[in-house]
Amino acid sequence: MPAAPVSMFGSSAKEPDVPTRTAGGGMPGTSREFDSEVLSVERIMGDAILLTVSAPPSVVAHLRSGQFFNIVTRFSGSFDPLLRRPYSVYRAHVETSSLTFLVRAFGRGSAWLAERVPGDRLAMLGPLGNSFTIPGRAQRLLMIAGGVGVAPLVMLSDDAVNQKRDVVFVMGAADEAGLLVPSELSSHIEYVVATDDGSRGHHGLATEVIGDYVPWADQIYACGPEPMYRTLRAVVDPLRINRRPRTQISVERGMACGVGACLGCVVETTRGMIASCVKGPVFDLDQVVL
Amino acid sequence: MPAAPVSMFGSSAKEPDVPTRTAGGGMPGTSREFDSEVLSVERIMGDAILLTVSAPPSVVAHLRSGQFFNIVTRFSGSFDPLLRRPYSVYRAHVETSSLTFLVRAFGRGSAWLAERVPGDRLAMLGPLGNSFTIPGRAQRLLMIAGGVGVAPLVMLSDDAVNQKRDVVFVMGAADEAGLLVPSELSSHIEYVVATDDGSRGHHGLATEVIGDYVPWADQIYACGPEPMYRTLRAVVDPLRINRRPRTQISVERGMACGVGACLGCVVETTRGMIASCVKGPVFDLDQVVL
Amino acid sequence: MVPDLSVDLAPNNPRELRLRNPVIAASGCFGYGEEYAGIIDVQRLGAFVSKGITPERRAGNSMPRIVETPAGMLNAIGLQNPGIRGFVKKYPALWETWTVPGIVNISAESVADYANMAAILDEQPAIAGIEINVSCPNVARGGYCFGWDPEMSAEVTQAVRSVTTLPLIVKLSPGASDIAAVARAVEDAGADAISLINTLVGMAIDVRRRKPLLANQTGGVSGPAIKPLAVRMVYQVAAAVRVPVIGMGGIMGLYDALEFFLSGATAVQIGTGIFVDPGLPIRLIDDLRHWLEQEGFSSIDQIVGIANDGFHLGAPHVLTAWEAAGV
Amino acid sequence: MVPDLSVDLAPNNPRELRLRNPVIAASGCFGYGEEYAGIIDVQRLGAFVSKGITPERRAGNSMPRIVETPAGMLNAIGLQNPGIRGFVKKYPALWETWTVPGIVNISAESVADYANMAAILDEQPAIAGIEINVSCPNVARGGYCFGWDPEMSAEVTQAVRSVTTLPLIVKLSPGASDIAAVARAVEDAGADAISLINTLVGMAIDVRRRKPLLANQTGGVSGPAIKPLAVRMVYQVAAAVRVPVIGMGGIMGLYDALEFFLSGATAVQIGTGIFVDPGLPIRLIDDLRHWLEQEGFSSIDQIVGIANDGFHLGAPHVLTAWEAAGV
Ligand SMILES: Cc1cc2nc3c(=O)[nH]c(=O)nc-3n(C[C@H](O)[C@H](O)[C@H](O)COP(=O)(O)OP(=O)(O)OC[C@H]3O[C@@H](n4cnc5c(N)ncnc54)[C@H](O)[C@@H]3O)c2cc1C
Ligand SMILES: Cc1cc2nc3c(=O)[nH]c(=O)nc-3n(C[C@H](O)[C@H](O)[C@H](O)COP(=O)(O)OP(=O)(O)OC[C@H]3O[C@@H](n4cnc5c(N)ncnc54)[C@H](O)[C@@H]3O)c2cc1C
Ligand SMILES: Cc1cc2nc3c(=O)[nH]c(=O)nc-3n(C[C@H](O)[C@H](O)[C@H](O)COP(=O)(O)O)c2cc1C
Ligand SMILES: Cc1cc2nc3c(=O)[nH]c(=O)nc-3n(C[C@H](O)[C@H](O)[C@H](O)COP(=O)(O)O)c2cc1C
Ligand code: FES
Ligand code: FES
Repeated sequence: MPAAPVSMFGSSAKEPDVPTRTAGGGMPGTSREFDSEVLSVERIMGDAILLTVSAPPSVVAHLRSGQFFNIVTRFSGSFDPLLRRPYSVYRAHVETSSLTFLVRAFGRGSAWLAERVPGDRLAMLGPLGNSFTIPGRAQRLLMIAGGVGVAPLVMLSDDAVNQKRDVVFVMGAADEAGLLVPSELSSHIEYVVATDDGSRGHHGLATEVIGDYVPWADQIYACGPEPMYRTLRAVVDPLRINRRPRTQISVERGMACGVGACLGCVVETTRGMIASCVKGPVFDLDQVVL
Repeated sequence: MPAAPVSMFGSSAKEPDVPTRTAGGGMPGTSREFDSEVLSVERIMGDAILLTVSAPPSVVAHLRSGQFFNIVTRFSGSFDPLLRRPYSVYRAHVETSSLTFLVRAFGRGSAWLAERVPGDRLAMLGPLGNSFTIPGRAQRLLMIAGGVGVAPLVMLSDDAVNQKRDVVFVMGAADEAGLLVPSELSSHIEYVVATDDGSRGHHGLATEVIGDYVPWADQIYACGPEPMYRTLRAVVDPLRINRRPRTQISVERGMACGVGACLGCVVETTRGMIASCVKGPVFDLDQVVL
Repeated sequence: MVPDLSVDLAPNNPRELRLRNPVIAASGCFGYGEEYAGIIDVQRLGAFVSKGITPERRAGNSMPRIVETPAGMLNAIGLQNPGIRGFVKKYPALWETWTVPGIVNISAESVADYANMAAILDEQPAIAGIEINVSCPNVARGGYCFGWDPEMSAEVTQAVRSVTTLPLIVKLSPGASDIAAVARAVEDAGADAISLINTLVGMAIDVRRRKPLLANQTGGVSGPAIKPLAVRMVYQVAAAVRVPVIGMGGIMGLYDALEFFLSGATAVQIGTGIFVDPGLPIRLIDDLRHWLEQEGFSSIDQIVGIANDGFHLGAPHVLTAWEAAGV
Repeated sequence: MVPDLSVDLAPNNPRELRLRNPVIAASGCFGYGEEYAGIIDVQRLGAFVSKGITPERRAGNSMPRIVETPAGMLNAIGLQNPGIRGFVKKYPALWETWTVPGIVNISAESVADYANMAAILDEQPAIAGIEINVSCPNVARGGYCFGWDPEMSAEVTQAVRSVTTLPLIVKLSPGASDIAAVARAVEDAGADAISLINTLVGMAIDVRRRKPLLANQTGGVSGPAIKPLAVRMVYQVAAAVRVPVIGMGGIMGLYDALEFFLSGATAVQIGTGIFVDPGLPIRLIDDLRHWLEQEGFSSIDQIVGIANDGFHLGAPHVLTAWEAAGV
């Protein structure tokens, strides 16, 4: 029934009389804030999804692997969960002006994303952060992915193959279902897998199978949980000669702003406390205090 | 990428390790709390929807017009908007064990409801409240609806027709689009309409066309915004003889609990401050201090 | 082995306040125990606390009395209640037929009134304990809230203590700048347990009508929005006193409740969460037992305060930075 | 006629603090003004406030520094900043090239340190004003927060006032039991304006690791969750002082901002809202102008405080009930 003139819900209401945009929507064109449309949602890696959304051509064209977007993960009439969630780009599609993210449905924000259907709108902020770099003289690239950490490395491996580099791609997951299907990677890539339960590939951690590849590699890339980086360091360091190969890692920090303003996402480095949303998320493993 | 072992979002997270139910879901069977499934969503009256949901047969069978349900209007991973919203039953369907609500998409909760699609789950609490009553000797019933206030009167009018009473149903809305289409009412009912802009029926308020029907009526029912009740009283009172006919109204109050525990929804009556969720929402107009 | 959920909220009191489990329905959110009877199994609760009772009966505030706020709500019910005499006429006899302990929450504007109510309750059957709500204006001190001041809170506690042997819980106001000082004061004055937090004073403006939304201007904020404040105060108070602490503020599920237990609460109360999700308190009892079992604990006592290693008094933007390499 | 959005935040100060519009980016949420440069048109803001500056440079707290809470967040950045000397080396020169006024937020642990910083700032170009953050522990008083006490807050204000003619905003701590008393004290001590609220001290427990989630144990709660508390305090303070009041706490859109203006704020600050929705402050300027026009106001001044007819000090469960027929 129609509200009494004095209604209880006034203060938390969205303003109905004034033209508004989606919560988190920005001025189109003037900024890295934009609204995008969900184009497809596909199950992958067990409990994860590949979420493909529209994006302005200028955004898609200049994107680099390792960059991420901060996405509003709630209904526009709600303020909870409040903060945007960062997601690395899994693939950028210039032809369709769209981006794909790999999202593991875990907590509140990712579960909300996993419920999206084509046609839904998402409020995006990005691209944010620095990116992986492929040094000119690095021909042999070793990539190590832990779980959904695989996301930015997929885009990086595409780039590497386009640049005719040799790629060995090692992925670890809890079980076979959690692995990326090989068809998602270029056929030019050597794909090595490890599972905690031994259901496919090496029975154990991804870091246990890389020993043979480290001396081969000119450059190492890794993305996964923080303990993986500590293990990685322990495995790689004794095999290095003149501190080569070097390792680029993408760190995960809780974020509020994504633009260097709040200093909530810092990483302790040899040069001090650095905002991972601007000077990261990609760091050289040698420079990070873990 | 997988969370670092120390992740920022822990405290507001749903507990992942323990079997949980939807926020607001209750023990099935033991209570008036139940989860229902959205069966259909249909546009009606311009910006409103008819939302049909499943309900236990025992609930549907004993439902009376004027009763309402408190519905959780948010994603289960969110605490905002926090409170359940009350919605009157528009129709109960014993054959399909389902209920229909008429929801005007206005603020945060109703907008969320309006976005539901078949298959979605809703957390319900109800039936709550008292109901309209049709006195045994009341043959001629006058019903007056303002906007979505039409909801409980539709169910009441169905009952009245089943009991072979004569019904005049007056509805007011802002414009023609906001009126209930006549096919939603039994063909045995005389349906009179008024619109603020004159686009259909009387040009003005519903209360302006009831003068002729008041002396005819044995009992009056009304549901609409609070100012309508004040006008109604002013129109009806001078036409009454021996304080007949009497008027039953359904009041709208902000609610927290819906069961008489918080005393947030009281109505000032001649007998004191009464919880409208238990002793209402239906009151005799003579007993309410407006 | 099934973990033991029982707790004693008044270990220093011979009359005891033993609960079968540490889940309590909070004052003002559970009526007098009968309102939720048709909806949940009230007898399974650890205990429930009555709506706040006052010396005289009260009609409460004008409407509107509640407003929704982000992840929370504001209420200004104004203590609508039948008064202490109306209360004792009806409820002790009813509660006597129940197995769940009923605790009476009392509010007053003077020390004498608190004591008078407690004296009346002391003689009643079936009253498991008294919870003193000190979030009330002290008329003798110009309306300054009892609960904001250690001495005034202690004075009320002592006065009540002197007239009853019933288990005595003092419910603190989050408006106190130094809530640990208030807690220590009421502990010294004879409180058997301390509960917190009551609601925080808030306001919402109706932009269309250009005045406060609540008829009473201000109201009390409750619900998930206040949880981080409540957890901090429970942690802080638990580090400061030896009597049992009962935590509340925004509990909506197992993990919320665990935050309070780990911070040092021996039991929890649920208020707003019951409105939103009536099944919550009963489900929480089961979930707690399940979680303790899964984590290898044999009783709830074993987790009380295990995340608490002392509280560092400090404002939000404290200058206690860990100095690293530079900026 | 296009409504006039300009405001003067220091009407008693010859140096003035005139803003083209009353929308200000809050301290700690906007870096030093350059961080959002590529994202929004920073120069359109009424003003911005710098991250809190301290006497010495600070590396801030260990991680984690932020946690999400229901409709809010907790932060314990620990004032990571280059120190007053590092600040003046870089930012005044940069700000001089901008049209948007920059206000410097300062934090310290002693009265002398506050004054020393203010004296340094007084000589800098392109500094529109100073905002004193009194939500800091006073080491001379055992870490008790400056902002919880009227006298200590006044002492800081007076010390700063005596060394600078710059417009002076004192930013109050919501931890004060009687925030109006603090407001009156700093007004008397020479504050040109008062801003509020800073964050409230909160905590979250990591249930899996069984300790506080933030490395710093406690943090400051901000965002929509605290809005009802902020609106109440702004209403209360605006009723108590004559200097301009700058309101903040959970502003996420036009109606939230209007709640503060109608309560008595001459300007508003936005903190957490910028993180979540960077376009918000600029959109708010447009939405405010549009709303004023639509409602027939010719300037923002006309709505300041129109919902405020005096504040009634009281706790949430006050005994001011309107006595009706009975219960
Ligand atoms: C730069 C950057 C890039 C990122 N890229 C991706 C990406 O490509 N794909 C992706 O799925 N995520 C990515 N993340 C993580 C993502 O931002 C979210 O943190 C994640 O989706 C969980 O958010 P939530 O809201 O679902 O969980 P919350 O509700 O915030 O967390 C709930 C609980 O789950 C725990 N938790 C959260 N995530 C995990 C997890 N994965 N494993 C185990 N426990 C967890 C938390 O500790 C918390 O206790 C990235 C993070 C950063 C900083
Ligand atoms: C017993 C009872 C039965 C009810 N039955 C129905 C029903 O059958 N159908 C139905 O649609 N609603 C019904 N309501 C109202 C319903 O509970 C909600 O209040 C309504 O849907 C608005 O909630 P919201 O979350 O969308 O708006 P909120 O976000 O809570 O409110 C937003 C703003 O809109 C205003 N507002 C809210 N609703 C209206 C309105 N209808 N007209 C003008 N302004 C409004 C409020 O004052 C507020 O300022 C009933 C209420 C009660 C107490
Ligand atoms: C509608 C309502 C009424 C309340 N009435 C009382 C009361 O009478 N006495 C009291 O001590 N606390 C009262 N409270 C406070 C609650 O008991 C509890 O302390 C507070 O709401 C925080 O817990 P929550 O977030 O779980 O609701 C009331 C709270 C609400 C929401
Ligand atoms: C990450 C963060 C850092 C902050 N740093 C400061 C600070 O250095 N000085 C200060 O006075 N206030 C600081 N604040 C408080 C804000 O300026 C503001 O008072 C508070 O967040 C409430 O507003 P909001 O809800 O809009 O965020 C900070 C807030 C946040 C969220
Ligand atoms: S997320 Fe704010 S500085 Fe990185
Ligand atoms: S809604 Fe709580 S008493 Fe009616």
